[in-house]
Parts: sequence; C-alpha cells; structure tokens
Amino acid sequence: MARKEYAFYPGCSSQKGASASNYLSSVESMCKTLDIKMTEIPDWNCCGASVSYAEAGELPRHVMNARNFALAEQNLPGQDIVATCAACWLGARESKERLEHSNVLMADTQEALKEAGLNIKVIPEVRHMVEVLIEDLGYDELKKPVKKPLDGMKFAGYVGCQTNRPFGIHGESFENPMYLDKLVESVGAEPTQFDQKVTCCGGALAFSEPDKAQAQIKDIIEAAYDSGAEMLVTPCPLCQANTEVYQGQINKKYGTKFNMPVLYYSQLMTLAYGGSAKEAGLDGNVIRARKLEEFAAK
Amino acid sequence: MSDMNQQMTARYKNNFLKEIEEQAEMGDWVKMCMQCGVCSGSCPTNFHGGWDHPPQELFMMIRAGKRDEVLSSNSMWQCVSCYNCYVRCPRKVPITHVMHGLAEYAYRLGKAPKGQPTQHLSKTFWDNATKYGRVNEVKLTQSLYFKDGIGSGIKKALEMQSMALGLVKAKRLNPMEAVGGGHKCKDLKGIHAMLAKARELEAKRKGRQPA
Amino acid sequence: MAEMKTAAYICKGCELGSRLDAASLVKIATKEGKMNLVREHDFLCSADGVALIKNDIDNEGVTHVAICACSRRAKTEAFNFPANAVSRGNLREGVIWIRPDTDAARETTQEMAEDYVRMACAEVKAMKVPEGNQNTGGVKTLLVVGGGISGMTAALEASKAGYKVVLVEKTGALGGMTAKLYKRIPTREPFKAPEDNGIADLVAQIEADANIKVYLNATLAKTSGAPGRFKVEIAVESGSVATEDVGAIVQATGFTPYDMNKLPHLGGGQANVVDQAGLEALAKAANGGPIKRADGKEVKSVVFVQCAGQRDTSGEHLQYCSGHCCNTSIKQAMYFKDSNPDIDTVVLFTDLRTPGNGEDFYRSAQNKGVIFSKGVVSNVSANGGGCKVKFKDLILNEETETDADLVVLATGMVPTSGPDLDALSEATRAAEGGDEAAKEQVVQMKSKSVLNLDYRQGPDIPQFKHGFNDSHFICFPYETRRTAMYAAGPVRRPMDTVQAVEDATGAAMKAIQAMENAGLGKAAHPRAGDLSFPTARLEGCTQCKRCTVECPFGAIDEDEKRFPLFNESRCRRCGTCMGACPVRVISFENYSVNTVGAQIKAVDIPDEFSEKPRVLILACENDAYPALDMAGMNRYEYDAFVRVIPVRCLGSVNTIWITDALNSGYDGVMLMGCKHGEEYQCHFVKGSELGRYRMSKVYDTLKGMNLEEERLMDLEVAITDIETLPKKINDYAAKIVAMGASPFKGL
Amino acid sequence: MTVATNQTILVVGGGISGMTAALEAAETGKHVVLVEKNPYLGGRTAQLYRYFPKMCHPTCGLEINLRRLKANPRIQVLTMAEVTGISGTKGDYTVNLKTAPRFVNENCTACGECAKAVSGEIDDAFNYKLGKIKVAYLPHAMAYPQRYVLDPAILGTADADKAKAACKYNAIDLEQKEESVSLKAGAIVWATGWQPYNAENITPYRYGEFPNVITNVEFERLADPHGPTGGKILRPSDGKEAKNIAFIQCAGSRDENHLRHCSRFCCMGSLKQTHYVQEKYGDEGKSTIYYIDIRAIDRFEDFYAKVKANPNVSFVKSKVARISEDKDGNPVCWGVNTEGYVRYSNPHDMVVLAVGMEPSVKGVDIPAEVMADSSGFIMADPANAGIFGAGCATNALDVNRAVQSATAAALRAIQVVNKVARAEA
Repeated sequence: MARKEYAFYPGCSSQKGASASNYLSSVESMCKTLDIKMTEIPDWNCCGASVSYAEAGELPRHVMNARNFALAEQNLPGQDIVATCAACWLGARESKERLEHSNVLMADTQEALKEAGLNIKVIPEVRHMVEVLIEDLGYDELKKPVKKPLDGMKFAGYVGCQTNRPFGIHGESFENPMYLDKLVESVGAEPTQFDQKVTCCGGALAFSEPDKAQAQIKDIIEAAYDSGAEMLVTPCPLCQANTEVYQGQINKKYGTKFNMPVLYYSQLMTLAYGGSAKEAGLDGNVIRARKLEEFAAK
Repeated sequence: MSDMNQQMTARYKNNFLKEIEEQAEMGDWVKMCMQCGVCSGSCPTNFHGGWDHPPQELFMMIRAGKRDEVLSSNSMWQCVSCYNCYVRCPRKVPITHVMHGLAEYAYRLGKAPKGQPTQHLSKTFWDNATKYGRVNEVKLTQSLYFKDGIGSGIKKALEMQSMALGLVKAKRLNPMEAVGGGHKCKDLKGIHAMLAKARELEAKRKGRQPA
Repeated sequence: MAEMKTAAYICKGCELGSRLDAASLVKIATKEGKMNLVREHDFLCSADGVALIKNDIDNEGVTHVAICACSRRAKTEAFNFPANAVSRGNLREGVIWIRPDTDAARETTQEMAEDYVRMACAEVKAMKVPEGNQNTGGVKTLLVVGGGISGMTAALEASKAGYKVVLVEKTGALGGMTAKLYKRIPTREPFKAPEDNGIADLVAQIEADANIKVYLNATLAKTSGAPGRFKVEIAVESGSVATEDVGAIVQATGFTPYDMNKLPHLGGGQANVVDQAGLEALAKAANGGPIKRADGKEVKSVVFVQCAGQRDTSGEHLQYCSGHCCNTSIKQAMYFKDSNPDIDTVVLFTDLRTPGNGEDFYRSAQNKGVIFSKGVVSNVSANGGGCKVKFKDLILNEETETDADLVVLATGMVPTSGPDLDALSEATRAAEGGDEAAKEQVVQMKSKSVLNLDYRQGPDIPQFKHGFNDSHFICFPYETRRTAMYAAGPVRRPMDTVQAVEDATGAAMKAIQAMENAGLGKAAHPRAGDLSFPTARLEGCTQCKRCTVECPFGAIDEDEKRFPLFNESRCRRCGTCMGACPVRVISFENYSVNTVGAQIKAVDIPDEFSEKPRVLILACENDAYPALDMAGMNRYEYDAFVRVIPVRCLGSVNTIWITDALNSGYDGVMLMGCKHGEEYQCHFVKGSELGRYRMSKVYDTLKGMNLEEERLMDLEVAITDIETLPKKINDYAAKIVAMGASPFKGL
Repeated sequence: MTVATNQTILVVGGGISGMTAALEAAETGKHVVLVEKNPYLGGRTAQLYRYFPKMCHPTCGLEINLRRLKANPRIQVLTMAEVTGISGTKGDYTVNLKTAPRFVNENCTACGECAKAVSGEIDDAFNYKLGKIKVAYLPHAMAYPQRYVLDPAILGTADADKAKAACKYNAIDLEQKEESVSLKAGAIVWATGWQPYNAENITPYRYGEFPNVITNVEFERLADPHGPTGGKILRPSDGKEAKNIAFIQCAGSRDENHLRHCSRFCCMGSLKQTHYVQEKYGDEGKSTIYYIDIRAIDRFEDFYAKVKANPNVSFVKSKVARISEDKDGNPVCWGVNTEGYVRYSNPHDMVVLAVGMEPSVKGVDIPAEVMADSSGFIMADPANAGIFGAGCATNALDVNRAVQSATAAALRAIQVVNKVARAEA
C-alpha cells in the first residue's frame, strides 16, 4: 500500500513515443522513489486543450473532460485526478469549475455522457503533479530521498502560464511564483534570478504563428542566459517543447547561439534521488543536458 | 455557414451586444468591462506586433455594434491562452474565454478571416484529437505543414526537419504513428456519439440550426 | 476679583539651571519685574513645583503668575491655573534650545533669558482674567432655513438632541428637490438598486415633533441680533410677519439645476431633451411602468449626457463638477432597465465619478445592461421623432453619433446662496455714487437675499467659490465668516442626498455648539471657549469705522450715534479690530495694546556702542510661533538679538507697536504671519491680509522717521518652516547689524 | 485616573476624525474620553506633507486642534490604548481598554536627554519605516502628549539603563506593564480610520520586490522636509534624485481582486503629489498619471484643471498592466493607452502606487454592536444604537469629508448622552 494514491491523467503528450515521453518516464521514477502510486485512468481521452476552442465549442470540450471524470470516479473511486501536463490540468479543472457552476451545462453534459454509457456523480478533485509534491508531501519530504544533490548547478525556473494562471499553485503569486525555485533548491541546485519565469512561450501559436511565438521564446532563453543559468527547468510539456525545439530556428533567424537544455523538475528530482540518465529521461532531451548526463554517470 | 449568419442578423437586428451575450461563450461578460485597458497591456502577443483591436477595444466595438469589424477581426485569434488578462481584470471578466468565445462564434458564422492559421490549427487539433480520442502528434504536425498545399508543406517540413529529426531521435516523435500506429481510445464509438450529442445540445441551447 | 498679587517662577529644569544664571533672573523678576513674589524651582512642572504655585495662589493670594520655564505650548496640563492671569516666559524652546552652549554665547543667551523674564512679568501685570461676556442672550432655539432633505435632517437631529427648532420653507410643502425624485441613490449595501427617496418618512417625523415649528410659504424678512439672541422676522404668504427668537442658524437652502436652455448645442430647450430633474418627473409619472416622453411616446432608447454645462473651461458655464450626477444618471438609467431591460440606455461620460460604494452601483448598472461610453458630446439635434447625439468616442477614437428617443442632460447644481457680498458692496458704492443702473442692480441683488441679515457687512453669509457657502478650511469644513451660521447640503458644496444628510447633521452640531457657547459668553472656533472679548473706550473713539469695516466676521455694527457696536457673541477674538484702531481704544482683558506694548517696552535696549542690536518679532501664535518652538526642539540655532512675542493674529497687530518699538531703539521688527491671498492660511480669514495692508502704511511712517524700510520686515511663515525660519531670522539679523544701530537708541 | 460616567462620550481613535468628534462634543459641554492606540494624536493626517486642494500643511490644523484640546478640561486622552470589549447598551456601556506601556510617565519634559543617551535604533513607524529612529523617541515634532516613548525593544538592553540614567526627572519607568482599564460611557464614536491597502497584494506591480516602486503614503513622507530624506525625493534603491515619476491610480481600488470600492481620495492625492515633483525639480520634474477615470469631485475640478494645464504632467488613460525593472533599476510601466490603443513600456525613476483606503476596522475584532458592511466600513445602522462610526471608518473619505462625518457623529453621540441626562435629571 503506497502512502499516496492518485488517478493519473498523463495526457496525450505524456505517452510513450509522444513529445513529452521523457516527462512521463521521469515522473514514473520520481513517484516510485516517493512511494506515490499513480494509476492511469482507464481509456482516458484528450482534454481538448485551449486551442481547440474554435472548432470544439463549449459543451463538447466539457464533455471530453467529463468523460475522464466519470471514468476516474468509476474505476478509481475516492482518488484525486492528477495531471502532469499544464494544459490537461487547466482544461480539466476549468470544466470541473464550469460544470459545478452551471446546472444547464451539467445537465447537458450528463445527457451527452449517456451516449457513452457514463455519468457523473461527484467530480473528483483535479490536481497538478506539482500540487501533489508541494501540498501533499511538502518540500521537506521531497528533500529526504536526495542521494546526489545537484550541487552548484544553476537552473532558471521557467513556470510559464498554465501551471500558474488562472489557478496556479496555492499561495503563489501569478507574477513571481517561487515553487519551482524551491523545488530546484530542494534537489541541491541553485535557482537563478530569472525575470521571464512567467512569460508566455507562445503556446499553440508556436505552430500557427511561429514568428510571434519564437520572438517570445527568444526573450525567455536570453533572460535565462542573462540570469547565469546553465539549464531551464519547467513543469509544462508545451513550455518544454517550445523553449527547447525552436532554439535552432531562433538561432538561424536572430543569429543567436542558443543551446540551452530544457528539463522537467521531475528529471532533476529523479537524478537527485540517484536515478539513472535513462530513468530521468535525459535521452529524451533534444538539446542534450551533457552536464547532467555526466552527473548521472558518476 | 453563412445562412447561420443571416439567421442571427435577422434575430438580433442591430443589437450586437445582445447577440454576443447569448451566442458567444462568456459573451455576457462584455458589458462589465470598464475600459481600464489592463487586458490589452497584459497580452504578450500585443507587445510582439500588436493586434488590430485589443480585448477592451473589441468589447467597446461590440457595445458600439460594429458587428462585421468585430467578427472578421484577426484579433481574438492572437490569443495564446496565457491568462494574464484573465487574472488581472479588475472586473473579473474571464477575458481569455471571451476571446475564445468570440473567435468560435465568428468562425461558426463564417465571418472569421479566411486561412487564419490559428483557426486552422484549432480545427485540425480538435479533429485530430477527437478522431481517436487522443492526439496523434505526427498526423497533427503533417496536416499543419500541408495546410497550404504540398509545395509549402515540403518547404515547412524542411524548415522543421532538424527539429523533427531531433524529436524522433529523442523518441518523442514516432513516425509509426503516421501509418495507423499511435495512441487511441478504446471506446471510440462512445466518444463520437457523445460528442455528436454535445454538439446537438449546444446548437439547441443557442437556438442555432444544427449544421 | 481680589487685588493683584504677582508672582514669578523661574524653572531650572531641562538645563535651564546650568545654562542660565537663575539668581540674576530672580533678581530681575524682583527688581525690574517688580513681582511681589519670586521663586525658583529645579523642576517646576513636577507635582512638587505645581503644588508650590497652587499653594501661593491658595494661601498667598497670588493672582497673577509669570511662569519662566518652557514654551506656552509645553506642559499645559501642569501649568493650568484657569482662575489666574498667567504669562509664560519661554526660556527653553525660546532661548537655551536655540543658542549654542558655548562660553562665547553665554552672555547674549543670558541677556535673552533676562528679557523674556522682564517680558513675562510686564505682560502678566497688564493682564486681567477674562470674566466672560454678560451681554449675550441664551436663546437655544435653532433656526433652519430650507425644508429640503438637508433642512429637515438638521431640524430633526437638533430636536433629538433636545433643542427647539424653527423651520422656514419658502414653498408650500416640505421635501425640496429630494421630494421630486422618483427614487434616490442607494444609501446602503448592496448599493445595487435605487431606493425610496425617504421624504415621506422625514415629513411625518417633523410633523410629529413638538420641538419643531414649521413655517411654510415663508421667507426671512430680517435677521438681526447675534448668536444666542437673534431676532428673525418671518414673512409668511398672508403678508403678515412672525417674529422668532433663535440662537443659531443652519442655512439649507439647496440648489437649482443649471438652466439647460443655456446649452442649445446639447439640445437644451428642445422637445425630447430633459435635464435630470425633468427625467425624475417623467419617472415619477410612470411610477415603475414604461417611461413616456412629454408627447406621450414610450421611451425605447435614451442617452445620458454627463457634465452638461459642467467642468466647463470656456468660462461660459459651470467650472465645477456637481459630484452626484454620475450616480444620478446611473440611477435614472436603471429606471429604464428595471422597467424594461430591452430599452437602450447609453451614458456618455469623460470621467465616470462614482466614489466609495458608488462603484458597486456602477457595476450593478453595467450588469443590468446600461452601456457606458467614454465620449465627448458635441451636438444634440432633433431627428425625426427623436434626437441625434453626435459625440467623439474616445476609446474607439472616432467621431460618431447615435439616435435616441430621449436625451437626458446631467446639468449641475447652482447654489441658492443669495447675492455675492463683494459684488453687492461694489454695486452699493456705485449706487451711492448716483449710478442709476447700480441702484437697480442693488435692489435686484438684495431681493435674492436668503437671510436678510441686519449686519453692517451685508445681508448674507459671504460666499466661497462658485457661489457656494463652503468653508475655506480643510480641517474645519463648517466654518463660515458669520458666527453661529452654518451652511448645509448643496448650498455649501455640491453633493448628493446621502452626503446632505451627513452634512446637515454636522451643521446642526455646530449650530447647537454655537448656541451653548454664546449663552456662556464663550468664543466659537478657532478660539473656542475664550472668555475674553473686545471692549472700546468710546470716549476716545473717532468713529473712523475701521474696526467695523475690517472685522472679518461682521461682529461690529454701528449704533445710532455711529459708534462701533460690538456684538460680542459674533466675535471670534482675533483682535483685528484692536489692530485696526488708530486711537487704540479697543482691547481684550488678557490681550491688549498694553499687554504687548508693555512687553516691547520691558526689553532692555543696549546703547548704540554695544553692537547688540535688538530685533522685535511679532509671530502668529498658530503657525509662526509653533514653528519657532519646533526649531528649538530640533536645536536649530538662531540669533540672540531677537525677542519674540506671540500675537493672536497679524490682524491684531497695531501699528503703534511697530512705531513704539522703533522709537524706543529697536533696530528692526519682523512680522511673521500666515499666507494671505486666494489660498490664505489665516484662520481669522482676513487677519494676515489686513495686518499686512496696515504695515504697508507704516513704511511711510518710517520715512518720516528717516528710517530705512528694511527696519521692518514682513515674513510669510508656515508652521512647517521649522528649518528655514531660523535661517531667515539670522539673515535678517545680519542685515540689521550691517545696517548699523538705529538712530533712536537712547533717545 | 480616568473618570467616566454614562454621560461620557467615548471616542475611539485619535486621528483627525476622532479628535474632531471629541472636540466638537467637548466644546458643547460634554465629557469625553479619547482613546488612541498610537503614542500620539493626529493619525494619518499628521503624516501628510500637504493637503489638497489648498496645498496647506496638515500640521497647521493639528496645532489648532491641539490648542483646542489643551484648553478643554472636558477631554481626557488615553494614548497607546485600544478597546478590547464593549458591554452594556445605549446610554450605559462598559468599555474595556488595554493600554500598552510607554515606559515614560508624565514627569517627562520632552528634554530629549534619553534619546541622546541611547544608541539602539528601530524602524521609524511614523515615516512608514522609510527611516530609523532611536529606541527612545518622540514620534514627531508635534506629537501630543509631548512625551517621549521607549520602544519595548529597549527592555533588558544597556540602552534601558542609559535612558533611565539620562533622565533627571524620574520620567522613565521600565516597570510599566500592559494594563486593563474599564470605564463607563453613554455613547461611543468609532473613528479608527483607515490603513493603506497592502500593495504587496497587487503582484503585477512588484511592490516590496522593486525598491523604486513605493506607495502614495510613503511619497508623502519623502516630500516632507521632516521626513526621512529631509524633503528630497530620492529613490530608495540608490538615493538618486527621482525626477521622472509615475503615479498609478486605482492601485487596489475599484478592483474585485482587491478593494471593490473607489477610495475617493487617491486621484486628488496624486494630482497633489505632482505639485511636489514640480516644487522640488521645477521643469525637470516630470509626472505621469496612469488612470481610469480622474475623480476630482465637485470643486476639486479646479485643482485638476490646473494640473492638466501643467506641461510637466501627462495623463495616460490606462490601468498599468505590469511593472518590470530595467538594468538601471528603473521601474518600467507596461500597458496600453485606451484612448486610441497606444502601447507603451515607459521607464520611470520611480513609481508611486496610489493605494486605496481600507478601513482599519477590517480584520480587527470590532465589537458585535458595531455593524460593518462587506468592505469593513461601519454602516449607519439603527442596530448600532449608541455606537456611531466617524470618518474613514465609515467610508472612503478625504479629510474634509471625514471631519464632516465626525462632526455629525458627535451630535449623534450627544443625542444619546443628553437623553441619559434628561432621564437622570
């Protein structure tokens, strides 16, 4: 019996072979160490993400999330839903809020769910992995298993938008949340004074309007270098992908020489807990984090 | 599509505010804006190139009944869903959602600017996600590149090649997904039926003829 | 009062003992001060020291006490002997704290202290203990002029406190403007919807109140007398005149809406264009149902034009904002929305002004669908069956227009405050000069009078800005320039009904207080409780009228023999009359030409060879003197050649003090008074201005005496000039030294 | 010893509203007990440099009020005292007070020897902690009672003995303890005033993180010649002269994330403060006011018109979205001028947040008898019986209106005690 159990909602990007597969693997090993049991919601589906707004409309989006609620409630009764992806967390939480707010929406949703042979009694809490770590365990608990502190390594904690707004982590400010820096400290590394920690990476516009998005990504990476960081760390798959994979194109466009690895907090923790490069999913980083790979090899 | 536009024009005559309040998601918040401008100042894309009309201005235009200008505006498609405006609005107007709502409504009416890339992304993403219940990233990427036809598709693909290759090397992009592989939900039938119902109910609630 | 026995007390605490030669101070108090009793004490403000003084008073028959210790502003609880004449020699803040503790400075510092002892002794001997004015009436009935919400509130609140009230209303019914409102701006949470105007309830309360006597269709034909003994002649419709004795007056005569016919470009005067009052009438008629225009058409769209003829910079219309109109338009827009949500209601504004909880009211209106547009209206014209409103939309940055069945102009409030006294006196002068038009104008102006005061200085309360009877003082919002007369409601300052109720209650408070104090012969603000009052030796009076003209509070009339007639209970004890009197026949028991003159004479003037000039400083006791005190507390040094005498006000400074000082060998005189002019600081209104005007005359005298103009220096001082004042003193002293000794020394 | 009966009026709060209520009642012949939690009277107005619209000095009015007070035997003043509970009913209340030790008794002559003797320093609360003061201090030049105060921090330190030794008048009493007093009152005026809204809550403005982002109340102290900078407008970060200053209106007010209400005084306050910039730097001083609506109500419009005519003051109709900090420590205001959609990111030497007014009663456990609205302002409510709000405890008011409100409250209290008197006569 693990000390904590949750209904796991990995989301589309955090699957094998998907764009955040290394997030998934590092989260798995991190949770193993922390004795957190994550049971995947059977047959979960996409949250719809923010960008689907135009095609999806309102109700279909809520219905998609409602299906996950129903499945979780049915198969993992009493467990909070935990998402690792900011968009999944936000999308699901928004739907929960709206459905609980509007009887009309709720009624329609139930009616639609019927088509899939489902229905909702109580919508489970929808949490982000980071909330679980900070609120259910606490920084002290997170420090305990540290075997190999990441001494002297400098990280810019890039929180981004959707893990931070509109809900955010309880007690943190929207403009200057500290939790990521604290997580970095708890694994023995050093957070830098990074003034773009909540700047938007362009989100979905990275696909549709690359120029606008990349202009923002450039500001973020630049500020990270200015802050003396060696690497970027983030809690969000889209932030991770956007800030990592476009550095090459930005270099071409702006003549910069960006080559900054972008990691997930879960990767740092896995390593600090003594995990291997593979367990930490370092092989999943497009811009290889050599320093960490060496560190893991030690 | 456009017959829905006629339908709505007929129903709301010149009362565009009322139209938005009833038809656009969160549209009933538009009237609460007090024109402080904090949303416009909070928008990151606003400071990279700017918008035709920032949120608060769009709200004013709605009140002023500038229907065509609003609906055909490129502005709401600039939203990156960063929620800065949302959390700062002194009137607690859920601006991010209002923007999405306006975009969605303009799109339904067929008034949204043609070939708007984010609009295309929105459709492609949703279709992709709902087809199998989960996103197929390869197919998504492909359909995005080739939206403007083969030629530019290949060009884009080449631009993106290094990046794509990088992802493949990192096992974060699985080419197999392009050919039938890839993640999908088991109960696709249920999902599709459920969504069809949802669309039907929404159309009903908003008094729109189901497309 | 028993015969005078004087005593001086020299304190040695706070280093006075070590810095000064106390023994010689004692000698001076005895020999030169001629005090019957002189004592020194190590710690005079201690229980023991105070007991010593008390004992001398109780058992030694001491009547006059000179306390030579710290400033008169310090240790007031300890040195509190209300039954005795008390002077304070300021040896601490005024001497040792502003002088360096050096051997070089010791001599001059000691001389300074000795002079302050001489002055304290001289002053107290010239003082009498004020016994209070026997000549004031004790009427405690309040007169309230105006039966609107302000007037009725003032009357009821006074009655609740146990006072009788006479309420005079010029129309045939109580209620005023508020009674004409369909509903009023909400007064309490949730501030979301208009409220009942509350008038019926107030009227019922008045009618049921035995303390309140109401005159309807009545105006004031004449108001004579003074606080505590006013006589008012009330002209009633029948033509007969009733007389009432009252002790104080609250003027709550309200406002009239600014005439929208002066705003033709905004459609003023057109059909389908109303002002806010006009809209209230329509709403009252509709009584919750659909609001109809004059022509009977149901209003489906309405535009509210804010600041119509207000906040005007052209000089043609009202310059000010009337404060309530934004909330009022919001309320009126709700009339429409609440009766039918589909009615288009647009409010065009430049700055929406809904202070405090008004913000909730604003939000509520938006929630009800009222549309607010930031825009400047340029023109309203008739258009088919309605109006076309042209305006610049400031947000969308474009000239645009909108149609409406009805346009409501938010015009401002014009106070009903009677004629402007300055204009009136000007016209009167012209009329006396035979100008026929002016004569006509005088009659016309007088006809507008509200109070018809039988005061030498005019029939009404002097106005402040824009015709309002507001106070000039931020800390003292009720102060008018007529004692025991207080303005309340929109006649004092533009305001809505919520504020008017608060305002009227406060005005009633001040009026009640004025009646109570008048009865006791006590002064009103700012010298509240002062029992001293001016008396004149009429046998010496030359009937020059300066006192009657200059009194800032209209306290002095002329009797049938054209002598000044002091109405003590109107007097604020500033001493302006005393300063004005060329023959020096006016004085207060504890403040007179003599109490100050004696101090001036008491100062020891060294001969011209000593190179020790003497500079007299006459300092306003409210601002300059505290500033000097605080300079002392901060140990800022200033020149040892100055001798400071606090005065009630620069207005009380009689030129004789200056000329006497210069005649008797002072080398220079500094006057320290408050700012005058439009933003004046003088709490006696005109005191510092009049004082300065008088001093300008002294310069001629100086010429006559062959003295340099610089021998007299007039300094405008604020209470915050703690750091700069010592510098200015030193600069002046240096100048005097450079100028050389006064030729009048030793004459 | 405080003597009070059920004909006594208790006034809670010794700011300008409380002082006014107390004085108006006492000058009408009533017995008043005035309770203030600070060691001195005057409240927040004593901390202002100038008043709008006259640009006169609050200490001028304070001097008059103090003179009225000194001259009036009917007012008893209790400083460093707070109400802990009220029992009884209209016309017959028993009020419990807690008084904190001043460690200085009435022997004090304010000679200042104790302050000279000690070396320890504490934050200067009077200057909003912008400076330091000795542990033995006179709160400000016009502090009344004119008696020094020892901060509790001095206890057990060498300074305590130094101070005691320095005082020739046995005025220092280190044995003083917190005391509980209970007294009677017929009516109570609640005039506990306001507090500036905590600017740290307005996270986009980074107050508390960026040293050159300050509040309007702090700016008053910077401009005051007797403030921590001797009246020079200097940047907290580097002491550099701040000549280009931004004023951000509605910092916390008119905002459902913070204060729902409009605080009324802040527009005029900032317009006034542009005068300070002009006063210190002439044409070199530049002020920018970022606003939603300028609320220069009634005749204050004249003042607004004058400021608008000043070429060194510019107005931007915009609620600033966020503040960043550039390399030189200049706060940069980001936003959009909504009059025609003009984007800006303007660096300034210093930013002054026009923070709003929060009733002090908020958060404080006020007696159940006192009814407050959802913002914490005391309501005029019949249920308040013999307890009446006055000044900014009842609404967001400027000084002028606060005094008006306090004068009205005095009469309401007098109505109660007069009834008691008539009953007993």
